Amino acid sequence: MNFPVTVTVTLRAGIADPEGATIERALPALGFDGVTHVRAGKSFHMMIEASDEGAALEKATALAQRLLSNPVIENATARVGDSGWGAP
Amino acid sequence: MNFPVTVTVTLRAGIADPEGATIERALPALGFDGVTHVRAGKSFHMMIEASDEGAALEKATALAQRLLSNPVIENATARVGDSGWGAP
Amino acid sequence: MNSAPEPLHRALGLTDSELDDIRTVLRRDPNPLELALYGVMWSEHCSYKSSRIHLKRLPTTAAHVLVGPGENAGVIDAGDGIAVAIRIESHNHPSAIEPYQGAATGVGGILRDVFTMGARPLAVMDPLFFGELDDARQRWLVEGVVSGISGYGNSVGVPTIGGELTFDKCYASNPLVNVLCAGALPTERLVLGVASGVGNLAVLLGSSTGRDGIGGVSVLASAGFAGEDGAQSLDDAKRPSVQVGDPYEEKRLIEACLELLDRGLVVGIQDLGGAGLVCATSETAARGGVGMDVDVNAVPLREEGMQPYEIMTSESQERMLAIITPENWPAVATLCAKWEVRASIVGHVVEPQLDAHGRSVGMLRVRDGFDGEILAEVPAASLADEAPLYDRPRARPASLDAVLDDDPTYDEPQGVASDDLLALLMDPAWVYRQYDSQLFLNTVVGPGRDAALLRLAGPGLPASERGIAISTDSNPRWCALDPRVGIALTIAESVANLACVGASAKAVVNCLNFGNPEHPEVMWQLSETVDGMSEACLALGLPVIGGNVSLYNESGGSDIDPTPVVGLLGVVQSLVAPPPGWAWREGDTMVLVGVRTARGASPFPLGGTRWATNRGRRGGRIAEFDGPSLRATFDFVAGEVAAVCAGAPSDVTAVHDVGGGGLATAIAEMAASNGVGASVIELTSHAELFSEFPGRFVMATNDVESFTTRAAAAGVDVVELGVIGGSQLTIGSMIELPVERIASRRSSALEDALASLD
Amino acid sequence: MTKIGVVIFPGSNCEYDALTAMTSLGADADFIWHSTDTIEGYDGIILPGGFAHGDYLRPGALARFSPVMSAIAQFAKAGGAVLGICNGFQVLTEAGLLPGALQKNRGLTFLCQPTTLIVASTRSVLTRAASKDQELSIPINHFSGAYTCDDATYEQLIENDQVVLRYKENPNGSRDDIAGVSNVEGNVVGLMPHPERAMSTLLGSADGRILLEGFLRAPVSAS
Ligand SMILES: Nc1ncnc2c1ncn2[C@@H]1O[C@H](COP(=O)(O)OP(=O)(O)O)[C@@H](O)[C@H]1O
Ligand SMILES: [Mg+2]
Repeated sequence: MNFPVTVTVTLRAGIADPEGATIERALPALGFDGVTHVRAGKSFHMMIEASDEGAALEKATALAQRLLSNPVIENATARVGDSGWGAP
Repeated sequence: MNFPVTVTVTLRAGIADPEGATIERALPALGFDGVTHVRAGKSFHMMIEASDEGAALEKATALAQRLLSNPVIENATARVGDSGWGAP
Repeated sequence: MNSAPEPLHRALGLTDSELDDIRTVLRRDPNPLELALYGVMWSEHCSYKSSRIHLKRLPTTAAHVLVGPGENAGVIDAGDGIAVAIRIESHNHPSAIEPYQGAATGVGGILRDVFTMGARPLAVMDPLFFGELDDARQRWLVEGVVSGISGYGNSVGVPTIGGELTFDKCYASNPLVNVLCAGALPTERLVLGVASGVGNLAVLLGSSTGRDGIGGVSVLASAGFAGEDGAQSLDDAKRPSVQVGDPYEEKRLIEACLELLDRGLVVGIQDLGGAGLVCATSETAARGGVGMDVDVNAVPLREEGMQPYEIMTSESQERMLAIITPENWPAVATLCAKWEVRASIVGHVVEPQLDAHGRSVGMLRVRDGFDGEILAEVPAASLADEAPLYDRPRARPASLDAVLDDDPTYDEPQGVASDDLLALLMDPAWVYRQYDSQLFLNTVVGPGRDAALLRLAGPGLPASERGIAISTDSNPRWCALDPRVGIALTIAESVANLACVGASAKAVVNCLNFGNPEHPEVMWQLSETVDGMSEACLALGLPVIGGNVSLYNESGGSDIDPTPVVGLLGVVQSLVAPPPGWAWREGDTMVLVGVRTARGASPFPLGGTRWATNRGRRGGRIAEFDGPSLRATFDFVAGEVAAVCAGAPSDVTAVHDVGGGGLATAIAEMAASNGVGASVIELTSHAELFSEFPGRFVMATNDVESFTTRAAAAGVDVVELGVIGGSQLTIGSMIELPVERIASRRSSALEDALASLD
Repeated sequence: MTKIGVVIFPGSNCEYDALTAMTSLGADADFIWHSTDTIEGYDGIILPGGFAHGDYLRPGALARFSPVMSAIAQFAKAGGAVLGICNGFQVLTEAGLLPGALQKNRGLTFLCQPTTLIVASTRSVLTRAASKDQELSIPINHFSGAYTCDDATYEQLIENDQVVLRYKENPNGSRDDIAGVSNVEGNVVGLMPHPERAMSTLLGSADGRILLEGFLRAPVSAS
């Protein structure tokens, strides 16, 4: 079976996030007030072949941690489901 | 009140995704089989001040579409919640 | 949507008379697929149907020209067994809606034009034009375009060594993104995009094909030509025709193609650009006088359910078409596999047919399987070369005389010259810092000076001590006032830039960015531009070896100012030491070299200058083009600098041409470059400070007597301007500024403007 | 003659420049394709700049899985001299052969410009011919060049004298102005600036020679 999987990669706490900071600085000038703690990350979506949801999640987690993120600076979490991606 | 919001920016259907395609091509050599339709996108997390959840979502959606994406090639969706980001 | 359905040919951009022409060629009605092929190939973009009759007037030959206009890139013999290929193109419309990808795919496209010729791309330049930066959308465009060029060019591994950066309100809705590429090859490896040899194979290399850039022809989907799955929805028709670039694919494609050429495995090769597969197959077949069968099923696709018209016209990036003999296929396949480049046989070269008059005609046949049904069958040359040519009406703008008479040269009072000078200074470093300008270890003079100067060296080239210099230039302010003289002076300025690094000009490429050709004023501008370019090239002994035309740069009925951009290529015979550059030394003498006064209405015309534009004055007259005196000056300066590059002893210690912003700006830029000031004689007026007519140079020498003697022998005027030294820049009683203030204003101007908040 | 191998990943683009620089110093240098899984007969290995695998995902993220990387890890373990320049540095950190990571520049733009470096340590194979605190003019050319590591790693770096080069003026937000680091033994070095672009005054600077000449010297076994 094929399961849709979404992986989110975020910077570890304490690692500087210049992209998030730059967006946050630009917001008031564009008319967006009251937006704070902006952080930038990456998102991946894929279809994973596995016997069941649990196996798909396991495979996705391994992939997220071994390849899709650099543990020195990033965290990665995998979830089965679309999370805003829509169908492939 | 402050609401945690997650924005996911993805390429629109039919738009070429060289990053996703390159990752997908590399996977078998790394020992990951059965992974297809890999697509790469961006994810942002922020705290939004608003009177209620609906207002927060509205603000986030406007921000996602006006600033965080170019609607000509990208879709942006906003959700209230952490979606893998953890606490700020 | 409710009105009577538009006939299909019109929806595809073909006029009724063009449909008649197609019927005459085919001797029958075209089917919808055939109409789609003509629709894209006979578009203005692919066929140059409005400009071609004018472009014919350009001088294109010289002994060193190996390939002139008409091929993918022009090529000159640069000596020592090395040929240089060069080409410029626009990517204006795509960049206006998706600046990053628009600019990125512009770079990708121009590189393919150059390595198609067998040349390794060695340099990119990017002339850019935007609206004023006080508008947030313009800042978004600038940041997107620059990061697109940076993102693609740096990754693909070709240095970007210069360009142009112009802000003017006429570009607010029509930003211009032009890209130039130059490459080099061993002269004997030159290849052309020709299919020959019946039985040979057409191999598609590179990316898979998606529905990228199908824009115009997507009407076929809604016109009920969706085949079985009539499910092609409106959504598809509205699909953005945005292409995404993949520099990683292009890098592998370059290496694979150059290796194929090195090993002699291809007969001909052609890039897939605008109009995709139909363009590449019909052009190669037409050039070879042969036919070509294309199997649409053999084309690797990225998306499901693609229709033949989509496969044939898709503008998916990073693809090439190689013509090879069947015996070489295994070797080609192995080589491509090594570079991880996909290779598929999509076409067969076939015998031309005899038409009703007994003439041999190569047919392009689109088939459903090589032995399958013929979906389209048209003469290849009718697509590639036989689009109708139009001599569209031309008219000099009625308002032009009034504009010319509104001359700022005589404005009074004129304000504080020091403030005017500061307002003219802007270092584009924020742009070119984002570009890898040094790859291949060739860059002797990078972006930010007059012309870029490279060692003529690269992987696979014979050893040489030579250098090449490239400069891109444009002056829409001049061209708006007088397109004919404006372009001539622009070329002069470009040759002056080359002279500053010791190079003599060898060839010109041009990109003609204009408004709507259906406006007679625009066609007049274009025609005048071609004449002015011809006159300047003849006077300066330069061939035009390539170009590109971008029309319909208009919005809301108003056209951009005529913006012809030229790229000049020059050669330095011996490059063992860097040219003097801008940085001068304490105690040296500053001289003005070249015509001190322009011929024409006023000795120092201010019409079309940046100084005048800064104060909202867009009228007036510009200088005249005086070929012989310009040529003498350029030869003299280039010779003086070339001596330095060759390592000969010289008293010349600095050089810079007088360009945008005039004499005062040139002097200020030199002072700012190393923080050393100068004291300059009294200049008489704002006009003398800020007039821009080219053919003048600010130079520094440590032996003014000897320098003046040499100049006199060459028949070139020299005026002593003053003495170099100190931390102030003083120009008579008009300008008095600390050099530090000049330098900081110049270096921060662009970033300040980009950071401004509405 | 010293034999140097320059690794090519698909997407590398400074390989010719690295090769040219090494041969101009008298080395016998050739290319090693990334799918090679053994390296023999080399005195030193260079991972050049560029965009291996397009820098997709993260710079170096895909390249570290190339077969050649296990061979390089063994070569390094045996004391072989390994130098990663720019993208090569990024690959070495992703592969765990050097500590830390390279993040996007502070200003979020690519930067190609001259920089002044200060030699912080001379016990690496790259800096052994330089003197401590010597200033070198060497250009940078990168988007992700801000060196990052956690505090524990940073303390280790300092304690073991692993910071080999610092920027005089920090261009990219690098932690502690770090431009280059080595492993504990000093035989594996990575730096973001491009010494191979600073081989001749015709091109602006010849200071890169000081570093690359040092690298060419027969490998010393670091203490
Ligand atoms: N878009 C750009 N990309 C790269 N370099 C640029 C760009 N715009 C300007 N430059 C560089 O800045 C310098 C100044 O350009 P310009 O003002 O056009 O000079 P000039 O007036 O002498 O022609 C040139 O070296 C040019 O190559
Ligand atoms: Mg110029």
